[in-house]
Amino acid sequence: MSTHDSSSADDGGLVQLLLPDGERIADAGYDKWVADVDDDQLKSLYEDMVVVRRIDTEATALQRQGELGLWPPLIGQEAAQIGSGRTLRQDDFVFASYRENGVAYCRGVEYTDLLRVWRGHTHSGWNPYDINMAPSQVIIGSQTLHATGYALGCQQDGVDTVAISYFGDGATSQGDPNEAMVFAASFQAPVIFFCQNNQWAISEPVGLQARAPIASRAPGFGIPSMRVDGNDVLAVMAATRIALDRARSGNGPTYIEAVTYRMGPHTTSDDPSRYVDVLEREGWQAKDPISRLEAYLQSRGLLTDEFTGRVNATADDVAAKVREGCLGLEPPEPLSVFDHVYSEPTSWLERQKDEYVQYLQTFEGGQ
Amino acid sequence: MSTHDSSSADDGGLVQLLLPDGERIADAGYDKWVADVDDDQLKSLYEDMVVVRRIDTEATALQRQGELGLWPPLIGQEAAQIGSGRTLRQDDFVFASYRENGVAYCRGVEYTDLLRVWRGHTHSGWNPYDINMAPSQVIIGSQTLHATGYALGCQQDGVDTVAISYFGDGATSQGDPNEAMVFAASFQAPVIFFCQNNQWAISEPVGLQARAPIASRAPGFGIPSMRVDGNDVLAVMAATRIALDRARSGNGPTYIEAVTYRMGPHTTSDDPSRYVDVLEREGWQAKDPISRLEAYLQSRGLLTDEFTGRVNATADDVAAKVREGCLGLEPPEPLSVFDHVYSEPTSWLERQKDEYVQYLQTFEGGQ
Amino acid sequence: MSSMTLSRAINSGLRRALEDDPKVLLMGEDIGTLGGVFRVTDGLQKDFGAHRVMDTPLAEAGIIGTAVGLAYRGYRPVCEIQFDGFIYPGFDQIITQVAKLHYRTGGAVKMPLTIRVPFGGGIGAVEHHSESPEAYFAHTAGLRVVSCSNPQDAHTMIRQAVACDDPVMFFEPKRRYWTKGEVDEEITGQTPSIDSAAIVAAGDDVTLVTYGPLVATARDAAIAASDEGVSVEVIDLRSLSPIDFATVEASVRKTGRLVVTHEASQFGGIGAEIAASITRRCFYYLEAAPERVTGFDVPYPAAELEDHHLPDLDRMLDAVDRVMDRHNSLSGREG
Amino acid sequence: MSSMTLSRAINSGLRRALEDDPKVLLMGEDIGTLGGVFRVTDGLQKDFGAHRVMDTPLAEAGIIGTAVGLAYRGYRPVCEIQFDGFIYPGFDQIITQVAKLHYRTGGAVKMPLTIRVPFGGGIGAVEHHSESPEAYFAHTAGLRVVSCSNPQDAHTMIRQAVACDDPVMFFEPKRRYWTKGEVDEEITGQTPSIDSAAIVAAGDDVTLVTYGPLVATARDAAIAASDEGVSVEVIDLRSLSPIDFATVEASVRKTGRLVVTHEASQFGGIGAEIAASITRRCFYYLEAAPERVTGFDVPYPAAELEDHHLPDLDRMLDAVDRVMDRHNSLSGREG
Ligand SMILES: Cc1ncc(C[n+]2csc(CCOP(=O)(O)OP(=O)(O)O)c2C)c(N)n1
Ligand SMILES: Cc1ncc(C[n+]2csc(CCOP(=O)(O)OP(=O)(O)O)c2C)c(N)n1
Ligand SMILES: [Mg+2]
Ligand SMILES: [Mg+2]
Repeated sequence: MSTHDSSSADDGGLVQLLLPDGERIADAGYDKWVADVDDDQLKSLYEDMVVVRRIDTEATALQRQGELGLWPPLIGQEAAQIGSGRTLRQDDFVFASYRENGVAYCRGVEYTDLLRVWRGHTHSGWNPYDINMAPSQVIIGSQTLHATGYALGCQQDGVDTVAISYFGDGATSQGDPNEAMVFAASFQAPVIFFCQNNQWAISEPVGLQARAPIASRAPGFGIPSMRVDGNDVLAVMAATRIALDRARSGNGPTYIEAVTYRMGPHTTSDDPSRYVDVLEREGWQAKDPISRLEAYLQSRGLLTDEFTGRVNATADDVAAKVREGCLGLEPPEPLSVFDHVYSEPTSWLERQKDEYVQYLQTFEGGQ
Repeated sequence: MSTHDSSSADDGGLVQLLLPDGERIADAGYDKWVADVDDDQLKSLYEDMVVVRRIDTEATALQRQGELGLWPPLIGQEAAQIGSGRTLRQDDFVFASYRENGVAYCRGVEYTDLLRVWRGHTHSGWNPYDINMAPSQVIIGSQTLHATGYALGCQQDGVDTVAISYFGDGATSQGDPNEAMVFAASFQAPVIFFCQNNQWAISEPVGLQARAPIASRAPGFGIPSMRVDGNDVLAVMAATRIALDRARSGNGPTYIEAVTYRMGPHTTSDDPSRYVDVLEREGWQAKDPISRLEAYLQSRGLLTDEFTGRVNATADDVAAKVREGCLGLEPPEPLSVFDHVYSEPTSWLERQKDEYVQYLQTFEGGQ
Repeated sequence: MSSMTLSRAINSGLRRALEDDPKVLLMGEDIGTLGGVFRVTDGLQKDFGAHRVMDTPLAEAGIIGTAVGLAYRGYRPVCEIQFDGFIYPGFDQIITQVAKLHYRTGGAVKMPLTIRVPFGGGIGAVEHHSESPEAYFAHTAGLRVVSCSNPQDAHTMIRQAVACDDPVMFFEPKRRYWTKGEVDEEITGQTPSIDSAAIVAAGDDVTLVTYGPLVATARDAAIAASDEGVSVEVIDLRSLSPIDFATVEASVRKTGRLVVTHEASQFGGIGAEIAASITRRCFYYLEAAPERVTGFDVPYPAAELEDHHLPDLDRMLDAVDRVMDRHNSLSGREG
Repeated sequence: MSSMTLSRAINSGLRRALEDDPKVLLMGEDIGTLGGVFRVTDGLQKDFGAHRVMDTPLAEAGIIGTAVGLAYRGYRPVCEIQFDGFIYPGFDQIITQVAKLHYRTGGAVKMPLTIRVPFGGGIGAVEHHSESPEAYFAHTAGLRVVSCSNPQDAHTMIRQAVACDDPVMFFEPKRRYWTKGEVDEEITGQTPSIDSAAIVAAGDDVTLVTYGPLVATARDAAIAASDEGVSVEVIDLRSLSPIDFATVEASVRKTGRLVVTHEASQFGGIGAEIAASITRRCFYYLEAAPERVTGFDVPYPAAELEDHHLPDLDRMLDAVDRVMDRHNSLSGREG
């Protein structure tokens, strides 16, 4: 176990607790935040990562088979999502983008609820209050403000609930996440800005969005930040816990840049062969979050056949449920197109619906 | 002459060459950028500052007398505006907000052109290409992007022209200036972001917008920044020249925070007695940009009665011309309301105008 | 009942809303210490504290976006946009989030935001301070859009807006802020409902439909028309989305003639929707094509020109003459 | 002449524009290396370099705002907004700057931006990828708004848009990107002008007005109607601001009946303006009230529901029956 200290983010340095080869390195500032992570927890983190990757593969297959309209894979980002998602309390509230299926998994989402949006059945797979997670957000960066506002609400309520917002490296260029930092800093909102820097915004490399390390932006707004190895589940956990602790104890927002890599396409519609360098991708393959934890488990003698067998069986089981759930989803009712535009129907919309109902009736009894 | 070095902005330190009492202090990094400022130049900087303050007083009086609809005073910010405005080349292009009458003065604006907007005659007092300065911008922060785009154009044209954008402390909270930094950094555009931190955005103190010094924001975007005493005309000149030099030599954008104070109301419509602490204002009074330079001139034996007499006479003369010009402005023609919506009139608008002409004719010869 | 200005009536409505529901929060630029540039929130921060009447950083997307988060958390934020022309930086949050979140979540998440917008011209202001952007929002499903024209409505409607579970764009006719009127602050509840129109002058020959700042002008026009023997019924829409078409329809069936007037530009404005909808609903009752008297299709002009842009009494009367087929500015021309 | 898809026709139009004028620049997200998510800019960065075909940071206000600065400097930026629903973060720059700068500066500063927006639904996409926001822009003085419906127009119009000294919102019917047609790339100049409408099917009984993605559907509807003995004239507006009302008016004077159809929501949409303007211009020629067949006044629904939102051939025919007073879905009901 080598020793290493990584307190400041501004030099572009990276908090790491697990090296790509699985070696656990000590870090004076961060170790204590994961001191409680025992063998069982390590194994369960591993299981979660394997399962969400398996869900991802299954969903991609479903899309290829025409059962989903689209799917945004998270492969490569399991540690960033599970490491942070697992540290949250049930009452914390998540405002994510569209790629955080791993986080949703940690929130206890139903498998079928993960798919409704991508099968085209709804704009929100779940009731946000059931799992304290907002629906996927397509407008890049928008949700950072929502998290900040939610956090202000928690502050006003006098509770130690925290809001966390997930967004990508590309999102950092938008106005909203910058305004969110201004508001969060100004009101010392208990919010965490969790940026998964997966190196790409569709075809655009992170260098087009940011000339300095992304984590270095926050301090200029008066927000402390950390830059962590996003493929290192322990480092991500530690950083998120630091941020949660700061927020819960009334010390305001924190910004985390989790440096990771999007191993797959942007979505199933994307063709990364047009822009991704194979060598770059291979380089990141060697830093894979799952194999890294696997190596560490191995080094601790925890990677037994029995254990991996059980994990894979669980993953297969989940995948089967995902598929089954997907195929069993009931399409929405035609007239539900008019529902929930307002909390109560308006005269105008009722009339519109009414005329449409009349119209649909002309097809019955075969006009 | 005491010595002082202020290379880094991030500590919240302030570049100063002239102390409030008029003492000239040496600064290893900045002195050379104003080494050419001889007695004549010092005197002419002084004259400009006195003149623009006098214009301001006259315009405020005109507003009080009902001759202008509104006026945004710059009093207190003369050094920030003259110090930077005077360093620009004629081909550089300025994108300012509404308060930069001092900068416009440096650009050689006609006095009457300063007033047209505020008399309600037009939305742009001047043809931007006549003085290479965009019309006043009311949408807070918007012009930072225009400056960045203009700078990209200069870069593409292969010329060493620079675009400079002026904006306030309040503007830093808006999305646009943050996006402008992203774009400027990404393309290394020859642009200067010149923030006049005058401590107030109408009634809101700068602390509501920014928890860290404003100048510390830019480095996180990969843009070098300086924090200068905005009431010190020499420090402002030096900083602006550093930024211009960097831009002209292809080394990209610079961010300058000029720390100054809005001594007057936000505009003539504003009532700062509702929110400004008198003591705070008095504290800043002691750091006044004009009296500071006056003291320095005095210490160098340049503040002769003959000189001040001449300056005051010039200021009075300009003020008289401003007044005369204002009163002599011809109101716009009624039908000009339809002009220049498009580069060529559209059928729709022609018809609308036509009907309005018919309508106006019903009043002639008494219907 | 007490006599107060429209601005004061909103102030008192907001005060009641803050008193009635601890989840109500006010947010905006300069609304606290200063009490707003129009003093609409005067004294509220002092009485309710900086947590409930929040001066925010200068960023409209930030204001609306954080209000969305607060609404997620069960709050009822009332956001002030300082002037009409400054709403656009917050447009994305309004259109893609505020308007859609209830629908997006199948009704699970409520967005009871009220977005207050002092709007309209006629005050001699500089650029971006005199706009009438209501049509953008009226075209956006999921938003309610209302505008008040008198102190009583201002008071009642702001309270109804804050109490409404839907997002409400609340357009305040800034040039009428200092209009005085009697206000009953004890009125509570939902009558008249926030989305009902009001007949503010009865008439038989022409229906003149308007809202917000031009209601007063339209009433004057009706008086002037009656001097010339034309009986004009003036309808204050109050709600621009949805529109109380039943009231307008009943009036037009009676009068057979419709004039719509608003400050906003004509092309694609609210007037077009009213003309189109009423033509459909009253086709066989119409004696003349509906006329529109609106701001021209130009960017809002400089203050010295605004009188040549804004509809006024004379232009309204000219349109009344047109639908009455009396001598008017277009007599002798076709269509 | 060669046969190509609509997407390819725009690509070739952009190529010509880049060749013809060194001041033309393309800007947008993923338009360079990737060639755009719809491949509309495929190959252009390779051929013209990263300075003329610029991948920009992910920020729409940034794209439009820097394009404004470039226009100040004499450039003619062509901005791509990746999908309709992502235009709103750039809305402020479009409304308060792009649309107004020419007017603001008394004509001194030209804003020859082209803002390309793939728009409309019918492609089974997720939220924010199927919208029709054109009415917002059409209501904004200072902007031109156009939409193409076929490869030849796509090619000609994009070149005209880029050459136009005014800002042009260029709406591309994304579900028709793969429609093929003959394109003459040698056509230059301004005929037909970018703001003229085209009669794409002649008829005598009903005028059916549309644009963009629904032109093809409307043509099919005309064919289906003719099978039932109703002769429908289909007008492709091409320009939504200004609208070529002379062409529509002439048609309605002939047919006496108007149906307007678009994907955008009805309330306050383009259809309202057309109904209102044509009612005024053709009042004594109208046999029936103009009808509108549009997307409903709901946020764009989930993909599985879009067929219950978008106008289709049957809904168009139903409206044709209504204006013809033939048996239709509303027979027996009033108004
Ligand atoms: C406002 C807006 N503009 C553009 C898009 C199109 N778009 C979808 S995802 C994406 C890239 C996002 O990159 P990043 O923020 O890094 O997140 P990642 O996809 O890598 O998780 C873009 C440009 C969008 N969804 N919203
Ligand atoms: C988008 C927008 N929002 C709000 C306003 C109203 N407003 C005008 S000036 C101002 C304060 C600006 O403060 P700052 O940027 O510090 O500039 P200063 O006036 O101090 O020069 C505000 C809020 C505006 N003009 N534009
Ligand atoms: Mg990314
Ligand atoms: Mg300020």
